[in-house]
Parts: sequence; structure tokens; C-alpha cells
Amino acid sequence: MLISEGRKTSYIIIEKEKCKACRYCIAVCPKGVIGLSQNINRFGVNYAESIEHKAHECNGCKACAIMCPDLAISVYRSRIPEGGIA
Amino acid sequence: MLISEGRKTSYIIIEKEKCKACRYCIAVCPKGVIGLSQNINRFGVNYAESIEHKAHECNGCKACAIMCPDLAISVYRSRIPEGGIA
Amino acid sequence: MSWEIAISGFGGQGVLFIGRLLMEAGFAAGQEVSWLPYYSGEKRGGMCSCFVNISDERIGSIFITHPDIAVAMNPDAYAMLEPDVKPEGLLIVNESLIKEKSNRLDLKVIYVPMVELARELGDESVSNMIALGAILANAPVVTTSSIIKVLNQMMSKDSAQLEMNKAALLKGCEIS
Amino acid sequence: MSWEIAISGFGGQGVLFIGRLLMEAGFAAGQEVSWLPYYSGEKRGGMCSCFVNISDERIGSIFITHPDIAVAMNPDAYAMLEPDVKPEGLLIVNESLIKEKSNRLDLKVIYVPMVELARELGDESVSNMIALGAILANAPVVTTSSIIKVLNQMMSKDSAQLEMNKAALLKGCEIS
Amino acid sequence: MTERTLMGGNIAIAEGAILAGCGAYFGYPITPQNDLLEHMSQRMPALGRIFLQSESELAGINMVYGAAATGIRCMTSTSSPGFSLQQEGISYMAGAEVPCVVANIMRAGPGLGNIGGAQGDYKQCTRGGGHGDYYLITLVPASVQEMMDLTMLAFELADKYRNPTLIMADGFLGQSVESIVMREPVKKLPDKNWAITGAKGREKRLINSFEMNPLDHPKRIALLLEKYERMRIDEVRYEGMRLDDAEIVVVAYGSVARAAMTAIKMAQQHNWKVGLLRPITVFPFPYQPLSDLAEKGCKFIVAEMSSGQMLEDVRLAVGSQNEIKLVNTYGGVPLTADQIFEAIDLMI
Amino acid sequence: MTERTLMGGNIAIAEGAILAGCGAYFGYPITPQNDLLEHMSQRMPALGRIFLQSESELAGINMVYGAAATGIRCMTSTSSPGFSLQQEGISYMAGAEVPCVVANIMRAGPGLGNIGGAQGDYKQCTRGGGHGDYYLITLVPASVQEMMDLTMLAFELADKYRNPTLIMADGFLGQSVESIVMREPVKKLPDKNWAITGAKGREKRLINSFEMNPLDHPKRIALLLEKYERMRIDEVRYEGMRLDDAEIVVVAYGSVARAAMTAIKMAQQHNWKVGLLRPITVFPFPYQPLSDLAEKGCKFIVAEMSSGQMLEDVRLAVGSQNEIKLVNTYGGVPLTADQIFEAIDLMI
Amino acid sequence: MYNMGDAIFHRPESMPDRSTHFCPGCGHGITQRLVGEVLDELELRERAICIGSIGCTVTSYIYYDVDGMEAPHGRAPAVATAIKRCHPDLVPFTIQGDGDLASIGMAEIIHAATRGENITIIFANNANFGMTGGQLAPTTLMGMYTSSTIKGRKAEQNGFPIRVSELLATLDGPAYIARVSLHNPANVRKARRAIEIAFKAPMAGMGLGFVEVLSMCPINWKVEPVDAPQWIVDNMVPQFPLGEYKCKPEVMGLKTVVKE
Amino acid sequence: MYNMGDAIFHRPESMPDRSTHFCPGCGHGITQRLVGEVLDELELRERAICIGSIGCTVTSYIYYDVDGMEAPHGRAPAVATAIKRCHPDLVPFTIQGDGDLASIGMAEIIHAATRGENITIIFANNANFGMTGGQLAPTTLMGMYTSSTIKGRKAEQNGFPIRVSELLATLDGPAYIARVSLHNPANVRKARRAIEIAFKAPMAGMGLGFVEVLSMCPINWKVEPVDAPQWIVDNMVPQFPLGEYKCKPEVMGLKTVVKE
Ligand SMILES: Cc1ncc(C[n+]2csc(CCOP(=O)(O)OP(=O)(O)O)c2C)c(N)n1
Ligand SMILES: Cc1ncc(C[n+]2csc(CCOP(=O)(O)OP(=O)(O)O)c2C)c(N)n1
Ligand code: SF4
Ligand code: SF4
Ligand code: SF4
Ligand code: SF4
Ligand code: SF4
Ligand code: SF4
Ligand SMILES: [Mg+2]
Ligand SMILES: [Mg+2]
Repeated sequence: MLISEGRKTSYIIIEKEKCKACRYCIAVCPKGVIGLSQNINRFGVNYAESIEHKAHECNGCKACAIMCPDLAISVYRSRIPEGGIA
Repeated sequence: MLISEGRKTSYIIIEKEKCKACRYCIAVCPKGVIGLSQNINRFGVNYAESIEHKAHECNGCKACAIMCPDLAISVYRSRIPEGGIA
Repeated sequence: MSWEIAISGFGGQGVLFIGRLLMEAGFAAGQEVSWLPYYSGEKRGGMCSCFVNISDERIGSIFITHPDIAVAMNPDAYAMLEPDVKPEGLLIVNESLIKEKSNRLDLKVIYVPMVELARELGDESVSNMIALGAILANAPVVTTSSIIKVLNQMMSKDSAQLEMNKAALLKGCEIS
Repeated sequence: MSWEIAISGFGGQGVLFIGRLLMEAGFAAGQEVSWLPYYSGEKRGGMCSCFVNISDERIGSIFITHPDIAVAMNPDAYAMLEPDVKPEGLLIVNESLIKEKSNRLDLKVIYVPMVELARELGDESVSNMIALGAILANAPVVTTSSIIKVLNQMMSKDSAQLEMNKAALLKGCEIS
Repeated sequence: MTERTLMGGNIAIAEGAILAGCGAYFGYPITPQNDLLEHMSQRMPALGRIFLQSESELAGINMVYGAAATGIRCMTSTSSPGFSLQQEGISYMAGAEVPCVVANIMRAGPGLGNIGGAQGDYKQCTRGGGHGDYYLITLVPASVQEMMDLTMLAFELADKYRNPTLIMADGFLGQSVESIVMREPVKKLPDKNWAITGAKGREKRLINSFEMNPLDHPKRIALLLEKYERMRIDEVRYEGMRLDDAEIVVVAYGSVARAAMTAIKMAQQHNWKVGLLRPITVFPFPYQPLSDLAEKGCKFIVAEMSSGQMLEDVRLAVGSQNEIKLVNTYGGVPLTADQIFEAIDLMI
Repeated sequence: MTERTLMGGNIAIAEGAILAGCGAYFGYPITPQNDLLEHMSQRMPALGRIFLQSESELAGINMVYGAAATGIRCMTSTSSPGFSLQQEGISYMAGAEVPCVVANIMRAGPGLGNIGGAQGDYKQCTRGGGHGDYYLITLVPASVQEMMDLTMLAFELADKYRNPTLIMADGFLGQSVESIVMREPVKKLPDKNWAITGAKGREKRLINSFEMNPLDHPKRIALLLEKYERMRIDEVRYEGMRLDDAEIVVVAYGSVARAAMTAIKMAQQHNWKVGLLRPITVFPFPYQPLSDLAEKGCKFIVAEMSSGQMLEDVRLAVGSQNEIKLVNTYGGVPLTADQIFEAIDLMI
Repeated sequence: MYNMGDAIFHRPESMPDRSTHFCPGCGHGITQRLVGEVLDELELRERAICIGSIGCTVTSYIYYDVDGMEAPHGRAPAVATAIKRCHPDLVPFTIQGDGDLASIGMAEIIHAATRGENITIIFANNANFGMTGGQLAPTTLMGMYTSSTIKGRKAEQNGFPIRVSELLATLDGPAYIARVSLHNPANVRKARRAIEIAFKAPMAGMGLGFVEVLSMCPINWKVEPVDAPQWIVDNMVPQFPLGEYKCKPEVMGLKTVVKE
Repeated sequence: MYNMGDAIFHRPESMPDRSTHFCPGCGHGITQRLVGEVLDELELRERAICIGSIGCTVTSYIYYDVDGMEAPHGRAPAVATAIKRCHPDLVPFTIQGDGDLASIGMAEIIHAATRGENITIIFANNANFGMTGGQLAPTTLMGMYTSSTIKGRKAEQNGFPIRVSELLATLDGPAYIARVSLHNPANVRKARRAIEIAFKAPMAGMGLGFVEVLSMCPINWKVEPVDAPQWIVDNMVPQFPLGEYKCKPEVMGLKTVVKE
């Protein structure tokens, strides 16, 4: 799946209310994109989130999503990334 | 178990009331010692017996007894065989 | 008319089979029938009985304790059946294996040397058919021809066996 | 004197543990006691309650439907417990998670921001001990020192955890 | 079709199932019902239906659970020890409201017991041998004809109530042969809008006995109980014989009821007023007709091949005012007309 | 020893067994009795006794069968679905007259149900969940103390009658903690001159439920029945509370009996005459005391966490003259003092 | 949704949007998702039947938008067998734990396997009884601590772990048997492919499809979730070697070549 | 009894004088006798416990002058396990049929084996359910006729036979596993020696002793008894190869050298 033209950008979305903070995603992300939030979700845990200043480094390798046991992560790839990416 | 001295004689005894006439003993006896009786026992079968004129040919190989599923056969070895061998 | 029949012997003496023949023949004659096998001993070598009802009414008990007709194929069967046959009933005794004689005067007792007779025919295993013949000769339960019809159907594949069975049946009829 | 206590919250909020501490302290004080865990939801993430009786008489029901003292650790717990606390009873509310206020005038209701207080101590997981402190400060069920004695026994191996729990207990006592 | 034919009791169950549209049979050999399984092993594949000999009664009942959940009519048959092994599975099916037919051709227990016929599983069948609150309609044929007819009925009732239904018969009856009238095959099987058949063009369906939210569980049970209540009202079946002026009523089912018929004929010859009440369902039990008879002042003889298990139901029906006597055998021994007659004689 | 200590209900069963000289425990995990098994996994080996986690409840009950046949006191524990799986094995042990103790810490059924406490296995326990004619003494503790005491009693009774004995408790009681007085360990275990221990210096012995000669089987059953009759006479146990002048009698066991005590106290505050009859054995059931109360004209409230299974026994005891009302829950929901009080209020 | 770009990884279509009920870091969540991916891939929404087993995967059927049912503890293979026999067009599958499959349910899995039932069994091996609180399972590792072996599994007391894949591989009925692990993304990808074959082979009538998945159970292993994958590598893989244990020749053809 | 000469073959001391209840030519009689010979040889009269299984060997305990008990269908290994655990000095053994052991009792034998219970299991494999009238067993041969497969065992319907010895040999618990046959005197002698090891190994605490005996069932095979041994050679041995499938190194030492 090579995208030959344009700048390719990947990013992830983590549904915070699904996350149970196992940290698998954090452990496997080659780019250090993910970290734990300061806030807690309805499970009472500090959920995972993509770190704002790291989000753009995501290379779309999907490792995080593949390891997530809680189906909390989706991975996107876009040539023209728009705002609002968390 | 070699008996080095004296004439060795073997013979078998079949308990006729135990025999069910499967004929295994007959099939395995290398000497043709055993046959079916003309008479029937309490199971209503023509039981096995050692054939009178063959009895002395028994070589004590025990094959018959080993194959008998009904524990009907004992095998004896004697240097001085006595009468009454059936 | 109602017939209650009990047949008893060793497993392997063909007790169930002649019961079945009686039932089938009764059925063919339009009667109500029932047939019940009953093992009162070990699976192999134990006692085996068979109870047959043939009747023109709805049949009550499928067990029969006071048969009109009883067949004792071995000593245990004799001991079991002889006291309980209905007065005026018929008792068929396999004389080859049963040495006792009945003292009951209210019965018709027929002694048949079934094993010897069967052996004469060359096959001990048909002594049951001799017994069946003895029933037919002494009680109008079903006709001999209806039994033969059933036999023909059941043994259509093995004519040697069929003939042997028929021969034994007829011998049983004749002798008793 | 008899105390019926109900404590309720998420599984994982330490509801069973503070119930257990109360029971142990009551027992140490020579009272009759009972303790009953009760899960009314899924194993993980569901509701978890705990009923404690402390009494000088033989204890009847081990379920408590009208507690003298109730602790609601989350909104579901509040909804369940608030209507049923005995008149003149005590209701402790985890203000951090429960936004509602009780209209009942016949109760003593104490609102405690348990999560925040615990976080101040550096460990959210001790909000249960804050709640326990709040009970002790408002009802003479057992003495704080008896609870500390039990804590000392149960956590003898992990002094950091022990101290944290004690601190939370005392904070709960103080604040409310 | 009024064609008459000779048939064994167990075979009549098998053929009744086939007539009822049974699409799958799963079972494990055990005397005295082996001929049922063996018959099915030939007949079902020949009809393009499913036969599978399961590795055990446990697997068998769970195969039934799976097949029945897809909406297929299906059954298993066994005898007492095997039936004990199926209690967990039956409880699941009752809880999940999955219909099926289980035939228990009883032999003597407890334990290995012996292979003689018996009626010693009465309580197990009527009082829920498995865990939890459930009941099973339990049909008790007394003739080979009924082995067929009640099997067909069992499939109807199972579907009607979405509940396992039992055929409970003693091994003697199972092995007996009688003449019967063949029945017409069932033409139309009921639609099952709850069955799992692959979620084609519809929402997914679930079959289970478990409620994710435990607070919903009581609601589910309440529905079950309501269903059992309907059974109690609508499904009581029995046969009366000479009850109109009876002073003594014999209560008996299965092959014992047949012996009782003979005993009553014998009593009739003495002009004694003796009738028979023969339950055809033992759950639901015919309490009402029995208590009506009790009102009239009847005395009762309960005849069964057990230590007196149905006796308790008769007591519940009759209360403590009227005389009730038990005449029984156990351990694989048939109960005969003589014995019942004797009990009548003693009571007269 | 009158040392008091805090203990969980399931643990009290385990410790009671240990005090009673239980030499071997076999079991399979199932909520809500896992702590019992886990406790045994530590305690038994520490005492040089046998603990083995079996591969299933089926294997577990058969391990109990094997160990018990050698004369060792032994037990298993389980909860409802697991108990269903043990019915065949229990029937074998009853048939072979091999003593053991089985604790069924009931959860809600039928089927998978849920893990809430329940009393839905009453019929299964008291009416023989397995095949054939047998009964099991069934003890129903209502406190952690009784979890211990009745377990010890269960071992005595099992040996006395050479019969499996049940402890039947709801999961709530199993998981509750209360203070109890520790008991003395049993010093002397009974000699078992029937046990298979290796035929040293004596004739061989056999343990089985099967009789080679089927005509002997009824004799064997007759001995069993005679034994159950003795149990019915000698082993009825119950507790009465305020029965002397009671107009209403609540009948309840297990944790429900505890709720009933509270309800009765509430009733007392209104000066209502309400008493409690708490069966401690449900087989044999206290029919006599209940029918005595019925004679006096009492009304009855049966309180249980099932669809009304004990109700049938109360009906058998009371007959149809007196009013009987059921107050119940099911599906894993506790029955509370309030609900029982309400039932009293309605009846008063 | 151009704005969002193309989702290159998202929840499988066949899995309704809901949280799992598993503990943090539980491998079951991954396994369930992999199965969901295969249901999507093979377009099985209208044919699959999900059979719940008894263990933490007890309600696995709630996670898929396909018909489902429960099975009593250990009996899912029997339930699946009957469904498949009666409806050859349906695709019954189950996720069974090691307590469910290898302890109480051993007879049922062996017989379904030897009969060559055309069903799919995913065997989630986490070396303990998760749901009931972490007791010894037949797959518990030598020396491993569980709530019923607090001094560790010892041969004298508890015998040896069962290598289920190896055991089943002695039978002629299974079409495909593999042991995979969830301890890192590469292995999860392999697991996904194995599961796909385990669906395809029985769908093609070749026999049982069976995948043993070494799966994290941090709570009962008493490790932090994030350490659980390494725990598999260190402890489980040596005793349960990964790989294919059976692959009937005709199954080879079902494998699609995937670039690593 | 000088007159009689020396009995060089007689009924084992441990076997009371009684007829068997087996059909003519049934292999069970031979197996029972071989076990009796070993009981004599190892002097186990006071230590052995004979556990009956359910099948034609249901009452195997009546043939030995040792303590005995029954076990429900398939559960003899569980019963034996408990006896041995509680009384390490006793020697529990059982003769189980293939229906008993390999069908309903599969879970119990596998678990007893993997736990390495020190018990002796003689597995009388006659490729059918003898006692109930000759139905399909898990060991029924491909194509074989039984009363529940009257057209012969077919893979699609009934799957494949289980090779129990091979299956159990994948486990670490058993000390000794062998398959022997009764089809001629030489093989009966071998069977005798295997059975001896199957007693000695568990007695020495080395683990399960297991011998699979290919055994005649003429009545259900529908062959004349006298033809049954050859039936084994022609039909069973090809599908169930004879030999030792497991022999822990320490077990080797238990073997006594016997001149053929
Ligand atoms: C007949 C029966 N026995 C026992 C149980 C209790 N039980 C529920 S889950 C479970 C063990 C599950 O372990 P496993 O299969 O390994 O699944 P995990 O939870 O580890 O995923 C047990 C024993 C039950 N529900 N039914
Ligand atoms: C729970 C249970 N199911 C079924 C039976 C019936 N039954 C008795 S023996 C037997 C099969 C025996 O076959 P096998 O073990 O091969 O022994 P064989 O007779 O061939 O020696 C069966 C199914 C039973 N007694 N108990
Ligand atoms: S897709 Fe890869 S790079 Fe992007 S967040 Fe996930 S693991 Fe990190
Ligand atoms: S892997 Fe999933 S559940 Fe775990 S921390 Fe990351 S987002 Fe949360
Ligand atoms: S011992 Fe040998 S030779 Fe003698 S009869 Fe027997 S088989 Fe024949
Ligand atoms: S082997 Fe035994 S049973 Fe068979 S014929 Fe010879 S003596 Fe008789
Ligand atoms: S107990 Fe283990 S297997 Fe079960 S949900 Fe938790 S982590 Fe998963
Ligand atoms: S049926 Fe077969 S196994 Fe059973 S006794 Fe007869 S020959 Fe032996
Ligand atoms: Mg597990
Ligand atoms: Mg066999």
C-alpha cells in the first residue's frame, strides 16, 4: 500500500471511553505517539491518547491498533490532513 | 526350563464346564492334541477335549492354555506320567 | 378368545423367536397381540423369557404370570412356570433337559425330548421350533400354516435354514 | 446497639475492603457482625455492594435494605441507596462522581469529594478510606483506632500502602 | 392411514419422531434403548436427515441443544444413568427456551442398577433433575401405540412451549412389541422466529439462558414460570377407566397401567367397584381429577415400579383424608396384575 | 474451644470438613464456591491430606466415589450447574452405599443463569436429581456457624447411613463472613468394615451398585429404602422461633431464614403473633412439626429464593385446610426482610 | 469522509460498537477482534454462528453482529457439531478457554476433532481459569502460581501441562491446527492469518479448523498488563512452541500469500 | 500332587475358580487372565484394587480375589486416581473397553494420563461397544460394519478412528504406553509382559501404566470365534500398529529380560 504522490500523513483516533489503559499501544508505537492522559474515563483509568506534539509523527504502522484489546484505536491515512486530529 | 533328565511328558486338562468351544486351543496346538467333544456341556456347546490317542503328543508348549479365554486349560509336565490323563 | 403364552429357557435357545412367530401369526389373523422379552439373568447364559398375548380384545398386562400356555425349555424355566400355569392350561416341557414331572392334574402337560428330536434333524438349535410345533398341535392359538407363512417371510434369504425350521415345526406338531 | 451499613460503588473502588474493616473492628470490639458482598452487575466494571451488620444481638438478615449508614461511591449507588436509608440515618456521598443532592430532610447527608481528596494524597485508589473516615467521624460504629489496628494487621507487609491508607482514613475523618 | 403394523416400543418412538418431522437425532448407546438408536442410525440418513452417535450422553444433549437452537425438531434417547448425565444440558435448554424431545427408557437404579425396566426416575423427570426452576412436560405412554402418538405430541408440545419435553417409559414397554396404527406424517412444521439460522436479512438472534444484566434475570424466569403455569392448566392428560362408580381407584402409568387394567378386569369378575386413573402426563400431573375422586370418597391404590415416587403426587392431589396404598416393585422387577389385584383385594 | 473468629461461609464448610477428619477433597472451580476449593488447595496438603482439582465436576464426584470407597472421609463442593453434572455419580454412590459429603452452593438457574445466590436446586437435592430410588440427607445451614457445624454433622450422618449427604446453601451465605466459635476436631473416625483397603488378612470386599443376579437387586433396594425410612424418623432437624402462640408461621431456610428472623422482629413490634419454622434438614423434611402447627390452625408463609419448591413440602405437611402463601424471589435476587414482612402484613 | 482520510484500521464491520467486558490487557479482546476481521473478510455475517463457551469469553456472541448461542461449560464443540451437521451452509465457530476446552471439555474437542467436524475452534490459552479467579488449568505452566496452586504447579501434585495442539494433531480429522501468540503485532498478524485458515478449511469441508492462541491474562498472572506480552514470550512459548501442527495438503491451497 | 506332575500352566492364584460371563472367544477372558498372572507374579493380592468399568468388563472385579469396586461409564481413571492418591500403597487398576475409555471417558483418561497418576489402565480395544450390541466405537475401523453403522464406518459421517496410544503418548505423564494384541500365543506373551510393566511403573511412582490390547469380539464382528484372531491381524493391526509408544527411560530398568 504505497502512496506514491503527495505528502502522506497518518494519524490515530483513540476512543477514550473504550480504553482500559493497558498501555500495549504505547509499548509498541515506534514513534512514541501515544501516552496516558491526565484525565480518567468512566472506567476510572487514565486512558491513552495520542500526544499532541507527537501525533504528526504517526507513520500509520497500525501496531497500536493491532495490539489494542479493546478496539479503541482506529488508524487513518490521508494526503491532506485536516484539523481536529487528536 | 529345560528338564535335562528322564523322559518328559506333558499333558493338558480341559475343564469341560468352562469351555465355550471357541476352538482357539485347537487352532494353535502344534500337535493336534485337542478336538471338540461329541457331548455338550451346560453351556450347550460341544466342548474341547484332548483327543485320547493324541494326548501323549502334547509337548507342553502351553499355546492352547495361553489362548484360552475361559481359563479352561491347565498344562502339566511330569517325568512319570500317571494314568487318568484326559 | 385370549391366549396368554409364556416361553422360557436359556438365552440362545430361541425362546424369543418362537414367541415372535406366534405374535406375528396372531397379528396376521387380525388379533390384538403383544410380545415382551424378559431377561432375568446375566446377558449371556442367563434365563430368557418371552410373554405373548394374542387376543380379540385390548390387551392389558404385557407381563404374563398365569399363562394359558407355557413352554419350559430348561429346568429353571420349568421351576418358574409350572406352578403358575392357569388351570386347564397347557405346559410343554423340554424333556431332554428337564427331568422333573408335573404333579398338577389340572394341566395338560406334554413332555417333548426337544434336543434329541432336533438332533435327529441334524441341528440342535431348532429345538425351539419343535416346542412351537407342540403348542400348535395342542392349542388352537394360530394355525400352522400361518406360522409357516411368517417363517417364509422372515427367512426368505436362507432356504436351508427355512427348511430346517419348517421340518422341526412339523416334527413338533406330529410328535406331540 | 445495632448498625446496618451498606456501601456501594464500582467494582474496584474498594467497597468490599472498607466493609471488611468495619466488620473486623466491630468483631474486635466483641460485637456480632456479618459482612456480605453483593454484585449486581457484570464481573468487571459492574456495581459492587457490601452489607455489614454490627450488633450486640444475634444478627437476622445479612442483606440490608434499610441501612443506618450508607456510602454511595458512584451515581448508581446513590440512586440505589438514597431512598432507602433509615430515617435519622447517615448517608455519605462521593461528591467527586455524584452530582445529585438529596432532598431527604430526615437524613444526615455528608458530601465528600473523595477522588479529589485521594488525589491530593497522591493515590486515587484510597478514596474508599476517605469514605470510611467520613463514617467514623459521623457515627460511633467503631473507633478509628480499632480500624487502624485492623489496618496494621492486614497491611503489615506493605508499609507505604499502610501509611497511605491511614492518611486517607484520617483525612476522611477530619474533613467531614 | 389406518394401516396396522407390528412394532417395538422403542422403534415406535423413533418412527413417531420421524413422522413428527424430527430432523436430527443424537444419542449414545445404553440398554434398554439401543434399538431406538440403531433404528435411527438407519432411518434418518435414509431420509436425508441427521443421525449422529455422540461420544456420550453429555455430548448428545448438547448436540440436541445446538441443533434445536437452529429451529430443527430434534431429539435424543437414553436410559436412566445416561439421563442423569443430561441434567445440566436439559437445564440449559429449559433456561434458553429451546424445544427438544428426550426419551428416557428407564431401567433400575440407583447407580448402575440393572437393565430391567423400572419407573424410578419419576421424581427426576417431574421435579427437575437439573438445577434451577424449570419443569418439563413428561409424557408417559402405556402402549406401543402411545409410544408413537405421544412422541409426536411431544414434538408439538416442545415447540408450543419452547421447552424440552420428555417421554418417560419403562424398559419393558420399550422392548415390547405390539400392533399399532400408523399415523400420518406431520405436514407443516411451525415457523420459529427465534431460531438461529444465520442472520440473513434480519437482526441477529441469540439463544442463551444467561442474562447479561443479572437484574433482568428474574424477568426471564418469570416468563418461564408463567409458561409452566400454562402447561399446568392446558396440558394435563389422563385416561380414566370405570371411574364412574369406583370405590377404589388405581393410579398407574406405563406398563404398570396395563397390568392394572388386567387387575381391574379381575376385580370386575368379583363385582368390585374398581377404576383406573392413568396419567398420560405426569408433569403436569392430573391433580384435579384425583382430588375430585377424593371428594367422592374414593380410596386409592398407587401402583408403580419404584419406591413410591408418584405416590407423593397422589398425596398432594388427594390430601390426608382418603386412604392411599402403595403397591410396588423396584430393582428391575415387573409389577404384575396379580400384585395389583391382591392390593385391591386387601383394600376392598 | 470457644475461640471466636471471623470466617466466610464457604471457608467454614472447608474448615468444618477438616475438623470432621475429611481426608480428601476433590473439586472443580465454579462461582460462588471458588474460595472453598482454593482454601482446600492450601489447607489439605498442609495437613498431609489430599487435595486434587479434578478436570470436571464429573471426574470430581467419581474421585470422591473412589476415595470414599476406601473408607476415607471425603467431599466435593460445587454450585448448581456443576451439581447437575454430578447426579450420575451421586446416584452410583447412593446405590453402592458409599458415604461422602457434597456441598452445593447454589446460584441462579436454570442453565448458566447467573452467579447470584439462589435456592432453586431444592427439588434436585431433596427429590433425587439422579436416577433411581434414593434420597440424600440434605442439611441447610443458615449462618456461617452452621456452615461449619452442619458440615461436621454431614460427615457423621454420611458415615452413619453409608450415604452421600448434602450441604445445600445459597451463594450469598457462602460468600458472607460472620463470627463463629471454632469447634473441636473429631478425634475418632468410625471403623469401616466394608471399605476396600487392600484385602489384607481378610476376604475381598466389593463396592458396587450392581447386583450380578438381578433378582437380588430388589433386596438391595429394600435395604436402601429401609435406611431412608430410618432417616425420616431419626434425622429431622429444625429450629422454631416464637412458635408457641404463633398465628402465622414463616417457613424459610438458609439466608432467607435470616431475613425472616428480621421480618419477625419487625412484626413483633406490631405485636403480631408470627413465628418461624426453619428446617435444618430438608430431606428429611420436618413434616410433623408443621402439621402439628397446622392442626393448631396456623397460617403459613413459605419464603424462598425459588419459584416455590419447598412450598410443595409444606403443602404435603399442612394439607389443604390452612392458608399457605409464598413469598419469593428468583434469578439470583436476594429475598429481603422487607418482602417477608410485607407478606406477613398482607396475611395478618 | 474525506476529511478523516481513509481508515486503514478500524473496528470490524461485524462487531457492533461496544466496550469489551474484559480486564485491561486481556488477550481475549484481540482474539475477538481477529475473529471479527475474518468474519468481515470472508463475508460471514449471514452465515456465521458464534457459540459462547464458559469462561471469560462466555458472551463472545455479544461482540458480533451474527446469530449466536451459548454452550454449557466445555461443550461448544458438540453444539457446533450439531449446527454444522444440520446446516452445512452455516459457519459455527467458538472461542474456548483452556479451562473450558482442555479441562472439562476434553472429550468433546477430541471427538469433534477426530470426526473431522467442519467447524472452527479458537482455543484461547491463557494458562489458567480466568473467569473463576485464576485457578490451575490443564495448560498451567510447570511452576506457575495460580489460586489453586499457590506454591506453583508441581508435577507430583498436578502433573504436566497438556499441549493441546500436539494432542489433536495425532488425529486424522482436523484439517488445520496451529499455535499462535498475541505477544506483539507481528504475531497478532500471524494469528489473524491462522484464524482465517481455521475458518476457510472447514468451510471447504476439509475438517476441523483449530487455532490455539497464547493469550494474555495479566490480572491472574499478577503482572502489569504492559508486561504480559513478554510474560508469554518468557514463560509460555518455551512450553508451548508456536507453529502449525497440522495442515492437510489440501489446506495449503487456502493460504493466500501475504507480504510480511 | 506328584501324580499330576507339575502344573506349568494353571489358573492364576488370584483368580477364583469360576466361569467367565464372556461370549465364546472373547478376548476379555485372556486379558483378565493376563492381569491375574501379573497380580500373582507381583504378589498383589493384598494391595490391588480392581475397578470395574462399564462394558463387557463391567464385573471384572468378580474374577480376582482382591478388593474391587465399580466405576460409572468412562470414569474408572478418576476413581483409580483418588484411590491411589489417598493410598499410595494400594495398586488400583482397571480394564476399560474402547467405548468406556475412548468415547464417554476420554476426558478422564487424558487427565489421569497427563497428571501422571500412578495407576494401571488396561485398554481392551475391540473396535466396538460390545456390551450394548456392537455399535460404533471411536476405535471402529474405517469401513467396519457395526450395529449403528450398518453400511460401514464412513469418514464423512463418523470421522476417523482414534489411535489412543498415540494420543496419550503426546503427554508427559504416562510412564509406559504400549499396544499389544491377542491374536496368537506369541503376542499374548508379549501382552503379558507389557501388562507387567504397566503395573510395575506406577508402583514405582513413575507415572501411568497403559496397555492397549487389541481384543477379539467375535460376536459383534460377526465372525466365527476361531477366525477372530486373524481378523485382528487383517483389520486391526494395520490401523492400530503394535509396539511401545512411550517408555520413560527409568521404566526401561523395570523390564526383565525374557527369552523368547
Ligand atoms: C459445569 C460448570 N462448571 C464450572 C463452571 C465455572 N466456570 C466458569 S468459567 C470457568 C473456567 C474458565 O476458564 P477458561 O476456559 O480457561 O477461560 P478463561 O476465563 O481463562 O478465558 C469455570 C470453571 C461453570 N460455569 N459450569
Ligand atoms: C452413562 C452410561 N451410558 C451408557 C451406558 C451403556 N453402556 C454400557 S456398556 C457400553 C459400551 C461398552 O463398550 P466398551 O467400553 O467398548 O466395552 P466392550 O463391551 O466392548 O468390552 C455402554 C454404552 C451406561 N451403562 N452408562
Ligand atoms: S499507527 Fe504506528 S506509529 Fe501510528 S500511533 Fe499507531 S503504532 Fe504509533
Ligand atoms: S491498547 Fe487500547 S486499551 Fe490499551 S492503552 Fe492503548 S488504547 Fe487503551
Ligand atoms: S500344550 Fe501345546 S502341544 Fe500341548 S495341547 Fe497345548 S498347544 Fe498342544
Ligand atoms: S480355547 Fe478354551 S474355551 Fe476355547 S475351545 Fe479351547 S478350551 Fe474351550
Ligand atoms: S480474568 Fe484474564 S482472561 Fe478473564 S478477562 Fe481478565 S485478563 Fe481476560
Ligand atoms: S460382546 Fe464382544 S466384548 Fe462382549 S463378551 Fe461378547 S465377545 Fe466379548
Ligand atoms: Mg483460561
Ligand atoms: Mg469395546
